[in-house]
Amino acid sequence: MTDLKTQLSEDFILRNPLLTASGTYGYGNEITDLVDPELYGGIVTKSISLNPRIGNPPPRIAEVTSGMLNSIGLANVGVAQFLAEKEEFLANYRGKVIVNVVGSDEDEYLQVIRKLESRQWISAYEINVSCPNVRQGGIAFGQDAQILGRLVQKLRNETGKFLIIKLTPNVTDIRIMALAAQKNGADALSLINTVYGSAIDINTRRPKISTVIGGFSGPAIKPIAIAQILKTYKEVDIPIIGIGGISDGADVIEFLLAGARAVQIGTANFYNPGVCIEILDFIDKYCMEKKINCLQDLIGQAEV
Amino acid sequence: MTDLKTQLSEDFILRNPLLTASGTYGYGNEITDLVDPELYGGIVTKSISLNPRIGNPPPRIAEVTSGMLNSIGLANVGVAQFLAEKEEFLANYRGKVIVNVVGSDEDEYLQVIRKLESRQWISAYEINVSCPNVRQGGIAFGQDAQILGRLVQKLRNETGKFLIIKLTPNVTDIRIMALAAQKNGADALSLINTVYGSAIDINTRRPKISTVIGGFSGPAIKPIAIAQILKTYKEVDIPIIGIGGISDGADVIEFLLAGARAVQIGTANFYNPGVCIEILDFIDKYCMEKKINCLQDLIGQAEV
Amino acid sequence: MRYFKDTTVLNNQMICTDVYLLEFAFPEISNSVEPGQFINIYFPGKTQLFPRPFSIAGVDGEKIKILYKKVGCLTEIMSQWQSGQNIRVLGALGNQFDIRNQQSVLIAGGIGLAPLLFLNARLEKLNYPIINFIGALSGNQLPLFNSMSGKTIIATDDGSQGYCGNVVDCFRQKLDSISRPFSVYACGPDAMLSALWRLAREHKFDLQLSLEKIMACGLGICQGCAIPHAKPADHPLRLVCQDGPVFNANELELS
Amino acid sequence: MRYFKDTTVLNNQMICTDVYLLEFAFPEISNSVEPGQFINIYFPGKTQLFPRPFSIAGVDGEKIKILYKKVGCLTEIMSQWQSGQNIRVLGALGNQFDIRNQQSVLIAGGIGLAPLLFLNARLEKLNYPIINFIGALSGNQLPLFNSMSGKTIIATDDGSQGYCGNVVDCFRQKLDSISRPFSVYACGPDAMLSALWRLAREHKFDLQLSLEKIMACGLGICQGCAIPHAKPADHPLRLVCQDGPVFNANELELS
Ligand SMILES: Cc1cc2nc3c(=O)[nH]c(=O)nc-3n(C[C@H](O)[C@H](O)[C@H](O)COP(=O)(O)OP(=O)(O)OC[C@H]3O[C@@H](n4cnc5c(N)ncnc54)[C@H](O)[C@@H]3O)c2cc1C
Ligand SMILES: Cc1cc2nc3c(=O)[nH]c(=O)nc-3n(C[C@H](O)[C@H](O)[C@H](O)COP(=O)(O)OP(=O)(O)OC[C@H]3O[C@@H](n4cnc5c(N)ncnc54)[C@H](O)[C@@H]3O)c2cc1C
Ligand SMILES: Cc1cc2nc3c(=O)[nH]c(=O)nc-3n(C[C@H](O)[C@H](O)[C@H](O)COP(=O)(O)O)c2cc1C
Ligand SMILES: Cc1cc2nc3c(=O)[nH]c(=O)nc-3n(C[C@H](O)[C@H](O)[C@H](O)COP(=O)(O)O)c2cc1C
Ligand code: FES
Ligand code: FES
Repeated sequence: MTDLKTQLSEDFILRNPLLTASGTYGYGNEITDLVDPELYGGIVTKSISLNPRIGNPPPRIAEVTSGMLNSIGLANVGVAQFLAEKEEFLANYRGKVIVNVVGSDEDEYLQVIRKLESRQWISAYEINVSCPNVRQGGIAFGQDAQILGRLVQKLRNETGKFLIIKLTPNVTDIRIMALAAQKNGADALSLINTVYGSAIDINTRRPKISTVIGGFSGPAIKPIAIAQILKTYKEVDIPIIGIGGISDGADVIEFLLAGARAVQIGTANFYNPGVCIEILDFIDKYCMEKKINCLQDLIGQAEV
Repeated sequence: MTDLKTQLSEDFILRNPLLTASGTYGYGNEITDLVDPELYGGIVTKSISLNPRIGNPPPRIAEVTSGMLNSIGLANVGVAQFLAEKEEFLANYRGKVIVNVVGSDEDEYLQVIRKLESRQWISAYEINVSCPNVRQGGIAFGQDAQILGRLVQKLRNETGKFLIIKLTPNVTDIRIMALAAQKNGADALSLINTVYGSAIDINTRRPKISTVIGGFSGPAIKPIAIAQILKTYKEVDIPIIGIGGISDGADVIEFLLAGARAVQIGTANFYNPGVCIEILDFIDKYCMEKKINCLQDLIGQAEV
Repeated sequence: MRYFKDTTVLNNQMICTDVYLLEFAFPEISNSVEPGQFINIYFPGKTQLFPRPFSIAGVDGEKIKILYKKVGCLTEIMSQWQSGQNIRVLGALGNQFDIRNQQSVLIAGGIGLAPLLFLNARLEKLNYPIINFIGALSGNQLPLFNSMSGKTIIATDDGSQGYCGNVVDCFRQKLDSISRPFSVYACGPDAMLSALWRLAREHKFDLQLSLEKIMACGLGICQGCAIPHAKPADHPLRLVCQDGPVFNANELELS
Repeated sequence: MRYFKDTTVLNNQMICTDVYLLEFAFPEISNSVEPGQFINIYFPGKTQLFPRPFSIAGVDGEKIKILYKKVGCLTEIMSQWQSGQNIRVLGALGNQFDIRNQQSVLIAGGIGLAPLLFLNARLEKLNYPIINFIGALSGNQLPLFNSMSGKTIIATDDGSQGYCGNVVDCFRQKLDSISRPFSVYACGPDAMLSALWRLAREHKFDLQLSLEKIMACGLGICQGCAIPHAKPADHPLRLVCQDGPVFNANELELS
């Protein structure tokens, strides 16, 4: 068996590079009857906000060629209920627990983190900066380097935990965002979040999701994710967690070669509940065949 | 038969909304034995530069899930040879001839246009602004509103022909680019050009195209195109030509509903040489069934 | 319990135009599934990603039966399956009809018949009368209804069999003649369910509806199948795949 | 002339492990195609977009024959085709081997045999000797070679039949014993073609190579299959689908 451990920092070591992507695996304990969550290196929770959010009206998902659109709208139970209901399960989880945090202004992010900070079972925060910033006229935190930098700095002052910033691909140059996050103290970057997408039903003339434009995910976006990771990997010193369209073990290897130290499985959890075990199998066979002893020999090793 | 005419300006009327997308149909006369170019409303040529360009080294195409990557690198014969070899065919073409123009600096664009301006058979220029601007440190013209605005202004001063600006989706907010083009005199907008994408071969560890990151096209990018068009349509007064992932008649209707007055067929020309005739068939049946007499009743009619 | 497994098609036959009956072994659940529950079918390939949900139309020993209509790309592929075809399924999913100890009225619109076939077979074991209202476009679009217990009333849009018109109108006309108390269990197109929902409010009868919504997971993890609850203060959000697909009419707001 | 048409599979049979012979009617081109030319096969579905190019391995009346190897997703699908299957094809594409009036040496590596089978059949009609060098991984990977005219020499990587080693080495060893002048026509993996190219430069023999490159269109419109020309000043860029797939060794730079 290949050693699948992957080190993102001195203290932050995953037993394997597979994480669940936020919003695609609930809070971690919803499908334990079907998939053993211990197969994953860690769980990234759904985005948690200060207060409960209902999310957007239906329809909020649609299938498109090799992908899906969603406008779930960060529906979640809010930080208090999250702790009340999920702490027991997550505190006993043996992989890493990464809580994804979202807010409509800086203050909301900080308040959520303050409520979580004392919990030892939380290893890291992943900050979702794709949410429109209400104080800044709706520009997402992740689309303006200055706004992003300031948010990261404030979060950094607030926490000693491993701090991951999850970037949106919907920008002219993701490297500028990546550098702003790094400069202000981020420990790692997750990329990518969903791509802006839309679809219209030609019979009803209605948009297929109620918000008209939503988040596009699934195999179709993989080339976009790989491009963004390759670009960013050359510019930053902090580790990258790769996300976007992963559906099998070959995809995971591709992300590692592009420079990701860990990856997240999103939409694939929906269309293949067996995806995690299949990926682990594939990686094992691939590494045996190629005589690769540890993931380090793959990460960033694309000959670009 | 439904009237398929579509009017982009008082003088610029297409007999039907289907155009070939630049770089996916040669200069128009390469496959006349297989596809009657008169089926199209017009032909958009390959990007023409001042001097011939060889393009990038191989490999320069790769298949990805529901799409392709290309790094052709604007290979073309240059404006002089273009006129020498293609004028006869294009001057006799009964649809609209739209010449796509590219340059590495403002001057190159202007020079190409000066060489074309006297030709009556050219109805319009489509300006490809996705090329890195050598004078501005490689930022593409289409990624900076000021640089774009100035280019459009200069082009506008140079030509009385219909001036179409083809926008790249690889920006934070395409509306800002669209408005810059409109303000400086563009007659129409084409969107979208290809999306940044990349893929790595997990056996050779080599990128699947030589430039590592290339242009991503095909059905996978359709939701991105629709989202960008919906956004832009609300902001601008000039017509939009929709491009991105069209593979059948239903896709064309979707683009029209989103706000496109015409569309371009790109990658589909490769994987289905019968695409144009199939689309025309579909539109006819769809319009009959829905009792739609003219395309005007579809354009921008999505209930968003 | 939910199981994700590979199994093989035992039988897949056309019942009437575009409607097929699929049977496969799924012993892990065949003894415990309840009417109203559904299963997901998973497809290889990356073009259409979502698994497709289908109501359980019946069980027979270790076998699960699905009655499905060819409406799009993946049901088209299903219609071509031969015995022996490997398939991936997950189930049982969702809640179930809440079977009441009183007279039952089953109202099916089109392929909405599927879960009601299974329900009918269960109700047979109770000793209360059953009335089945079966709506279809046409008389040749009535699969398997003759195996149902109780009294069956047919309504067809084209009048080629039974009542001429939609099944809700047909039911409405008989409504006064049905002795109370009774419970209505219904499944069918949205418009039919809305019409019934309004009728139930007006005529105050007990109504359970099996809903359909596009699902990405069927497991309660994507939140994609959410619908608003009639009393949002109590239940801000209900998931059709998990809290449903069967809802009591008073949980819903379908006007 | 090029034709894009729907036709049906007449025959599709396994010849040896993973290698299949496909036959379909294509009367528009069957009389005019030349060895070296290829056809595109188009597939429905949107996951893998590019049509797949295959050399013409032979003609028989109105029929075109394709010899193909199962290497990936779409050749896997092809291998399951039954007689009667509808398929979309486009051809004939590309240039042809330039048949010289002298002794011919055909060198095939693996499935590179396909165009050489057709060439061999044509050369048979000329009155010059033919020598066929056929390379394969193993003796059970040698499809249809026994139908070839002339003298045939086998080379297998595992030594299970004929010369043990690669087919270029095998040819090199016989090179001096082949009476000059002769022309070599070759098709096979890139490494084999490069080795032959170097050999031709060293030993000065006439060599034509049939190349493979990923193609998006096969029609000369995408510019995706471009390769550099040995003399870039004359021909900055050659398209394998249009200027090839057959190139004279001195047009190429394969070192
Ligand atoms: C709980 C539930 C139970 C169902 N039971 C049955 C049944 O017993 N028999 C039957 O014939 N049909 C049933 N359906 C509907 C069935 O799932 C769709 O007909 C099927 O998914 C269509 O797939 P397609 O690829 O052929 O069609 P497509 O062309 O993809 O879509 C056609 C229509 O099918 C529906 N649909 C598509 N994908 C999904 C999805 N992932 N989830 C839900 N609906 C979708 C949409 O309304 C869509 O407009 C049920 C749906 C649900 C939600
Ligand atoms: C001019 C020409 C003639 C050919 N003749 C034959 C032949 O006679 N018999 C035969 O078995 N094979 C032939 N090939 C190769 C054949 O096209 C590939 O094996 C086939 O496309 C693989 O498709 P796939 O989906 O099964 O494999 P995939 O899994 O998609 O790819 C496997 C490999 O096939 C090649 N390939 C894939 N797509 C293309 C494409 N669009 N164009 C070219 N190559 C591709 C690539 O090298 C790729 O790595 C020829 C190729 C060319 C260019
Ligand atoms: C239904 C759905 C819900 C999502 N919810 C969240 C979320 O709450 N927070 C977040 O940061 N990302 C969210 N995402 C984005 C994913 O975490 C991931 O970045 C994206 O889907 C790309 O990965 P994939 O292609 O593997 O799905 C969501 C994605 C989907 C499909
Ligand atoms: C092989 C290839 C070459 C292209 N060359 C050009 C070009 O020269 N100029 C240009 O403006 N766009 C070029 N494009 C972009 C297309 O015109 C179109 O904008 C893009 O492919 C999206 O449409 P599609 O998904 O229908 O292909 C090219 C695209 C492809 C696939
Ligand atoms: S379908 Fe995913 S939560 Fe219901
Ligand atoms: S494959 Fe398109 S030009 Fe050769």
